[in-house]
Amino acid sequence: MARVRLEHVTKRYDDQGETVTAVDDMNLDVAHGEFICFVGPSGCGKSTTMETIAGLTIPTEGQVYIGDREVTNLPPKDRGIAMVFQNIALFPHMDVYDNISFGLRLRDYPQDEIDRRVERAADIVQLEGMLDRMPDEMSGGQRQRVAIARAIVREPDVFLMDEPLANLDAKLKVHMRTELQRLHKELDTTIIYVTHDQEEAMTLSDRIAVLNSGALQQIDPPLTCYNEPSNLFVAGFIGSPSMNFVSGNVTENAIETPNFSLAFDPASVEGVGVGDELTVGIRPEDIHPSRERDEIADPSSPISATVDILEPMGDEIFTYMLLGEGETSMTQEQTTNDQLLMSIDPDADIEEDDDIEVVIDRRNVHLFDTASGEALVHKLGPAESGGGVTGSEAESDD
Amino acid sequence: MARVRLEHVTKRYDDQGETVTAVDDMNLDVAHGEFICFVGPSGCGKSTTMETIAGLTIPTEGQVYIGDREVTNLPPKDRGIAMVFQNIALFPHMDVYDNISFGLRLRDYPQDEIDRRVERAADIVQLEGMLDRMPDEMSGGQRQRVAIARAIVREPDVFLMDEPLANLDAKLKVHMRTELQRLHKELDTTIIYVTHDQEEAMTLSDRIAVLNSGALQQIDPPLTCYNEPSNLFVAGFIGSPSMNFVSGNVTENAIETPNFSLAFDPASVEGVGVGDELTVGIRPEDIHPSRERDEIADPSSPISATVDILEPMGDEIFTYMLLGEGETSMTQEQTTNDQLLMSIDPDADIEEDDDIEVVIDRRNVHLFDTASGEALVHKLGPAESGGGVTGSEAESDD
Amino acid sequence: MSTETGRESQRSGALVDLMRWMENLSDTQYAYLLLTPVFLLLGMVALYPLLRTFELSLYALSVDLSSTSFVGLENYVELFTGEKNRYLPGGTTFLPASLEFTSMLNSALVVTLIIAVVSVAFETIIGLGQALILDQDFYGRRWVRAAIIIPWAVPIVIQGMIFFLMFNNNVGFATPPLADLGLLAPTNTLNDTASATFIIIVSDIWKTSAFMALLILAGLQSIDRGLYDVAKVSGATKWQQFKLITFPLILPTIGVAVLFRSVQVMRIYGIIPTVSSCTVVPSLSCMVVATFNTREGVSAAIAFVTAAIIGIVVMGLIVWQGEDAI
Amino acid sequence: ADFVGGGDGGGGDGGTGNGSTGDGGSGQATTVQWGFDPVAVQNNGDAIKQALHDNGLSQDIEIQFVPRDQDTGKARANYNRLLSAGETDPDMFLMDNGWTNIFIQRGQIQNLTEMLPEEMLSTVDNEYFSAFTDTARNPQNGNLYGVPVFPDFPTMQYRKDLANEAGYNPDSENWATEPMTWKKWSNIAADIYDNADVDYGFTTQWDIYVGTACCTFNEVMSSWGGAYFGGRENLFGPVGSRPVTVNQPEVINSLNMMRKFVHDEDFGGQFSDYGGGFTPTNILGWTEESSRAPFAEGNSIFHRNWPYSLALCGRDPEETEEPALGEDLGAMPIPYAVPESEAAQPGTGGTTAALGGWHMTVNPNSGQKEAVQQVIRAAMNKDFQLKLLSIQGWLPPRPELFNSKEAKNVPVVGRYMETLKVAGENTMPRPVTAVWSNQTSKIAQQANRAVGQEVSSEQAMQALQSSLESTESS
Amino acid sequence: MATKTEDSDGGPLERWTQSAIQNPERVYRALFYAAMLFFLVTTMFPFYWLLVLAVTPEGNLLAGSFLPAVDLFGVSGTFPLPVPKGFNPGAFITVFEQVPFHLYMLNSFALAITTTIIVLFIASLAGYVFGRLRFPGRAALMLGILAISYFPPAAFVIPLFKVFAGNAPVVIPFTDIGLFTAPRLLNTPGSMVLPFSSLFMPLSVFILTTFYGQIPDGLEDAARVEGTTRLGALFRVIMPLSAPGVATAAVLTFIAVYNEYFFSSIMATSPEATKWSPILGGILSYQTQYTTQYNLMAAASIVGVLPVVILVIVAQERIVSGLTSGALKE
Ligand SMILES: Nc1ncnc2c1ncn2[C@@H]1O[C@H](COP(=O)(O)OP(=O)(O)OP(=O)(O)O)[C@@H](O)[C@H]1O
Ligand SMILES: Nc1ncnc2c1ncn2[C@@H]1O[C@H](COP(=O)(O)OP(=O)(O)OP(=O)(O)O)[C@@H](O)[C@H]1O
Ligand SMILES: [Mg+2]
Ligand SMILES: [Mg+2]
Repeated sequence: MARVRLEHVTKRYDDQGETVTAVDDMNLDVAHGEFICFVGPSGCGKSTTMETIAGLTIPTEGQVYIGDREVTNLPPKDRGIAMVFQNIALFPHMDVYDNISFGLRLRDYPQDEIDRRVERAADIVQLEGMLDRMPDEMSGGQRQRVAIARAIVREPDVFLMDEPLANLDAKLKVHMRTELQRLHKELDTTIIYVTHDQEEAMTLSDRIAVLNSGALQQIDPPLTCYNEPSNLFVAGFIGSPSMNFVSGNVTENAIETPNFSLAFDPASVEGVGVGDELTVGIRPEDIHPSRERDEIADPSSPISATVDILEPMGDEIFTYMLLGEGETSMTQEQTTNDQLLMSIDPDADIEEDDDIEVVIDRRNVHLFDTASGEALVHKLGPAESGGGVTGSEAESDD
Repeated sequence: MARVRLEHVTKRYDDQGETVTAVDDMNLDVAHGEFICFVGPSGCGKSTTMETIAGLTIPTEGQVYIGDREVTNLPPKDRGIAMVFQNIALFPHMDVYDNISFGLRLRDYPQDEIDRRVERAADIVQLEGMLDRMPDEMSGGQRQRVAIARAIVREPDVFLMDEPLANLDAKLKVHMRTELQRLHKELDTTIIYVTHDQEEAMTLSDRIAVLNSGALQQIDPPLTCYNEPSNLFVAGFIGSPSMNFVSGNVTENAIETPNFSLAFDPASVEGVGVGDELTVGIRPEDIHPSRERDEIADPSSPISATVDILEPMGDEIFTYMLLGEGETSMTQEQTTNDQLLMSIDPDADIEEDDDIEVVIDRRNVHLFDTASGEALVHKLGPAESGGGVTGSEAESDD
Repeated sequence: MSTETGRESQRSGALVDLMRWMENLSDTQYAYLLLTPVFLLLGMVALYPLLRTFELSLYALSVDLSSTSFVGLENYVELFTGEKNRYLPGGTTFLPASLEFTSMLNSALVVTLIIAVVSVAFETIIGLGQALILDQDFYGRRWVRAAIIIPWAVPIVIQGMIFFLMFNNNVGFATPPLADLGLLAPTNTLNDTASATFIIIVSDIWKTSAFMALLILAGLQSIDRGLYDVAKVSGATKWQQFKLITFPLILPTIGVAVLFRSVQVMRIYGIIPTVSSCTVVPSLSCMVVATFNTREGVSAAIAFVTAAIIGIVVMGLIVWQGEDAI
Repeated sequence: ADFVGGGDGGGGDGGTGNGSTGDGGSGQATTVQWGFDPVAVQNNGDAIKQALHDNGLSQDIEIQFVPRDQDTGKARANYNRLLSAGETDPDMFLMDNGWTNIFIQRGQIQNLTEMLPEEMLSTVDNEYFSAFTDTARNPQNGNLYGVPVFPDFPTMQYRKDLANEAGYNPDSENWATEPMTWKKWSNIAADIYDNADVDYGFTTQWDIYVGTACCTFNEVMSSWGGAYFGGRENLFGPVGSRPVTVNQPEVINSLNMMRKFVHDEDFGGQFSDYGGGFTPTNILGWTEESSRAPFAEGNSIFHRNWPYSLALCGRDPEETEEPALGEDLGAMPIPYAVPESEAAQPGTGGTTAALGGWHMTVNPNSGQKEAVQQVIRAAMNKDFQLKLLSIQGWLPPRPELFNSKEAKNVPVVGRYMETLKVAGENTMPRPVTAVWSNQTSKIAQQANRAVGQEVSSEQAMQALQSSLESTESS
Repeated sequence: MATKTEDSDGGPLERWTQSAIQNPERVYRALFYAAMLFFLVTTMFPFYWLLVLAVTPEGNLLAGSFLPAVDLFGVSGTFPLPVPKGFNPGAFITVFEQVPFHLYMLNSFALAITTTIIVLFIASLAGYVFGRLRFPGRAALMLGILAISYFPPAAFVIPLFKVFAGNAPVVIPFTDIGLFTAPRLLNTPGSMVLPFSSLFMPLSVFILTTFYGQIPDGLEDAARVEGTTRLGALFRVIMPLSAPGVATAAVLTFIAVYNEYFFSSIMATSPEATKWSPILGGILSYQTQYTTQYNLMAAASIVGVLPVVILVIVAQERIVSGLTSGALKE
């Protein structure tokens, strides 16, 4: 019913002669009842795509379908959508009640139905008792909640939400998340959702759509995006802290990086030959101190490193390590070939400047074609012959 | 020099007869060069406090000091502050360059100095090449970056930042975080920062100030807030997912909760007597499957539970468990006495509906006075006599 | 010491002190400080002459015009009792002599109110329509905008000439068709109170709708376009967008426009003698001017009464529009 | 006070800095400022100045004309303001006889009886149109406040060619100097109207404006022996104790006659032997120019207007782009209904020409009355007056000059001097008093309503009677 | 075949209606153009009439109809639109020959610009105060300012004239106590700009109050934190953001002063360009005692209106649409 499809949608802006391509040949098919999250760097075209679906922007090229109808040129009001705007945009001359009930009043709902729904929505966003405030008398988060209530009260076929929880605290966010999921189930609607909060994207969505520079990079269930990113961009973008990237060269039986090597059989992967340059991607939680290697099904050989910085986060500690003679760098921003970031339990007793040995969980090592960025492999086969000290050969599971 | 002090600051709004107390007798002392994060639920008075420091709001009562001066009634421009606003507040009639350089031009900086600084700031926020865009031609995140650039270009004594990174994606956020830390060091400024992102608060701040309903709850270094929350509110607010709270009664040698009991010597804590009602707080990462109990220095006796829901987050899995005959509840929103949330590694092989046994890390069990909410204990002493199956007695470390 | 604070102190001391002193004032003090220029100007150039004129209204001229005497409020009293009607042009009375149609049309007060109500009503509607059109994007908009504003730029004397000649009985072409419709008297049109009032109202609407349009247009252009996005997505039709977003948001501007048009039109004068005459269409301002050269006291009294009547109408408008109109 | 060099410096108080005060002794030129007609200034300003010097004005005295507002009402207001603010400039004014009296009553202008030498005063007394001069006197004591510059009186103008075509012979019947009765005139008008291809038989001014009260209605009423305030002796007062005599048969008859002309009403046979129906209702909205336009185009037979109309319409059509009649233009005195002897109100009856015109008056604050007096003296010179007639078309204020050869040689207007002289000898000034300006609009409105058939003449005059009485009472 | 006939039967109107029902946008568009045309015709027609008057030779003005009789194929009638009787574009030149009309225009320009600047500045301060500050007495003061405009201009003129004449001291009202003698301002721009400023002020104060009041506080806050004073924020942020309102207030004031005559005809003691008589003084000088040169008045007013039209076209460049769009994330 409320399937949403974009076909070759492109949107360009003219900015004083220069053309900005906000959305670039986007193809997307959202099934009825699906919950899709758009993620991507700031300015990558998420909001513009939403606007195209809402009908607020007419795409330069391409078609938009909602349900069975082409709606490319249909006005927003006939599309059966509700939207939460990134800029919130409350009506300054209406109090909270009027803001929330706006869409219902337009449709001449009976007064008691309006009251009932507004009350319920206000309840969901925890704004009871504020219904007669004016927007300029509220805090940033409260305003955002009004904007959410204004959308959910409508119970449309398709929800478009552009960073609806950006201004809420963690606790409220969790609450709202649950409420959104409940709504999604109850109303059986399609939800398209923009967020930059990975946790949100992970917990809420059926599929995540990763955008970059206006182009769709990958659209898959959250764990697939996490575990099997289709290219370097997605791999680096999904997951926080970000994946470690180290460049390496393929030899006969290993991948040699400047500071360590991983056993690898080039023949096992199509299109990879000896001498190729690859990028090796390892998530921080897939690096473990050597003493835990027994718990890992398929550990790499130990790699020695120096602890550079410890960043305790409460439930985990980010450990920045230097390999070889790497320079100190206090950021996790861009790990170079000489740096690795490892995430460990808070009770592990590691201190800054310790020299330690770590192992990598080979089952979660990703290889990318450095040139094209395409993912080649998301898991190294069992190490047949180790470079350096080789760990025990474990069978590959699943 | 740029020490910031609030003394008994109170701010009330009159809202159609009702009085809203946005800030309630706030006392705060931020040392020169300190980086303080304000956290707290939406509407708790964070922005209002910032505005009081900035001079945009004159407090109803109390004084504000910056450096050695009382500035309570001083206009904002004479306070040596720069601010990033929660609502961004770009000047819509100026392009990005003019927005960023606004404060410098007001102060008649030489043109080349302005150019240099603007360029640098634009570089930091990654807005190179957008200097001649107008605000309404930019994405939400881009606007927010302009707002940040506008503040940092000024190099003031005190930075006030109200959710400056709310609209940025994870990657950029990490980048900005690093840059802010660098700036903080370089400029030797005091930074007061509002965020609802715990990771941000944890990584950036020297101390975290937790606010609720306009009142300061705790102000301490991040890990102290995390590990030794001073009351129920802070305990529940800091940490995501939130701490599990279970109500319990003190018996002679244990705390009895509806579904399990923890060995406890009432005499070891002042002010606790047999029969008292307490609230037990346990963080999700301090609950472990029984098979890991060996790795824990001081585990509790095993507790049997049923796995209700698994929420995979990529690098961890949130496991919602039901104790006793607890009803199914698909939320992590408000754990009841019958629910526990445990955070486990993604490779643990637990399925929904499994019956499992878990243990609690006694070193991280918090006890709160249910009535007042005050924290009593952040760590249970070694269990002398177990209720039910008793684990091995470990020595208390530290 | 950051660079900023360093720079601050380089500025000239006195100016900085002044600025600081200003910034530290409370809202109320600051408000009154900023209002000083307004009140200085208004006090000098408006309040002082008004007081003097009021003083004048307390005096009466002797019959032979050679001397004046203090009479207190007599001028005002006699204005309302009808004794001053003899100084008004033609058969004009100040208040209507009776409730008959003809004597209503002889009353300066009634005629003024009729002109005011009809003109302002039509101007508001037309001005709103024009503003809505000008707010659209279309090719050649700037020319249409200029065209719609032109009438406002025409001096009143010329406006009067245009309409006078249109209805003039030598060359005017507009009387016969409108007389056929029963809107105008077919002969002696410009000396017929009803017809002349009609023509004056039409010409006033022609000229001052642009005033309304300009103001309302400015109001329209100050609306955040983002709100329309929200409204569109919420399902608002164009009409609903207008009714629920546009209209309430330009209401303050319309309020100002209506307020000032009402005030202006209640002082209508210049167009009357050019199109017809103050004898035929007696407006309040006409009465002021008609007595201005001979009976200063009466003239001053009428001026103050006119102001009071306008004040009453304005209060009415404000109450009607709600408190925040001010 | 000098405006030329010093800008606005000095101005009123003392003006010692300008060095232009005093009486222009020691070779220093004195400048006399004279508020003057703007068109005359524009067209003939230098010529008029030269004429003054030619007529004995010392070269030490420089004239500076200050053009007044075009609109006589505005000019009056302007002078009123200047004088009551104690302005010293201009030194002298040209004032409309319609409102000079008000300035006299208010004591705002210089009493010339006190200022001018006896010899000049007696010239005015003896040689000028006395009715016209009276409008510059204080009616209470007869003191002179203004010296007439030029009078203005209307004539009945007509198409001589059409009259000839219809079989009349104006020249031999002496229409130019022999006033005829309205009855005769109306029959002639109706007759010519029936025979000619013109739209209008008679065009005059009957709008609601001051001209109807002061002039057109006043003429018709007077020619019927009626008056506003009981005859000529009450023209200038005393306000309050003179009778109001508009609700009288003679006045009502005069209005009914106008209705006959316009609507061909008979009034029970009273006007059955009058011609009628040749006058358009347009006169109800006409003032001088709008009524003259059709006449100048040749679209009307008779036309009542001031001498300027003679000057314009009498131009040779070959020599002007504007419509003109040339030698086809004839003029006659305004017709009458009852002779003076039978007039109900004293001093009325017979042919009557309303009296317009302008006087020169002196600013009492002027610091150079000596020089002003010299200017007046020069301006009273006959040659100067004739010069004004020829360059500006302004009639001389002395009846004797109407017969002069010089006057008759003036192009166009010269042809009609005979008629103008008759008119000038039968003028009826407007009753200018302190309340006159309150009365004009009331008179004009009722006259207009009556002729417009909105009310009967009786009703109109009854209403006028009571409103005039209320303006007369104190 | 059948369908085809039906189609052609329907005719263009029906087809249009059909498509209009399917596509209401087209109806909107049609209505829009219809309304626009209506407004254009009604506002431009009197102006066209003015043009007709201007090019009609003076002598033809008051005689004969402007609606020419037309005789087309035996059907005679009057042409429904007035057309010039004769053609004399020379009027546009004559206006400058007869009086120095350009000087009058310059006077009006100078007066209007000066007044507009003064009014905008002072009214901006007041608009800021009334629009953005809450303080006791606010409503009363606003009403007080508004009350100035209740009075017919005649109520100001006599005392002002006396003051500006500078002949007698300014006295305390209701007494004879003289205070000081004002400098003589008659016949100078000062005597006109001062009363204009105060009489046209109330409108601008109200307009600016409305517009300034609508600028979100957040932007002023941002400016102040960036280092402006409150006044600085007014002139650097609030005023530019209210550009549509400011421009409108400016245009209204400018045009009003440009066409003002009541005060200027009095403060210039005679209607001469050298005494700062404004454009209307020039236009009215085409009236003489008995004649009115309507054609010259028409031509002069067209010439006089043109600069204003140009001004409006230029000014509207400044009236940029929707400036506050995206100002705040609310
Ligand atoms: N002008 C006002 N009138 C009335 N109440 C107000 C006004 N401004 C703020 N408040 C109230 O004051 C309280 C504190 O607001 P504040 O903006 O400081 O919250 P906050 O902590 O910044 O919240 P958030 O995280 O949602 O931005 C809120 O409850 C808000 O509703
Ligand atoms: N009106 C416009 N003119 C020119 N460029 C524009 C305009 N609107 C948007 N853009 C550009 O289009 C690109 C996509 O913008 P969009 O708002 O879709 O980004 P986004 O993905 O929502 O980013 P964010 O997460 O920062 O909100 C951006 O680079 C932006 O600068
Ligand atoms: Mg966006
Ligand atoms: Mg806030």
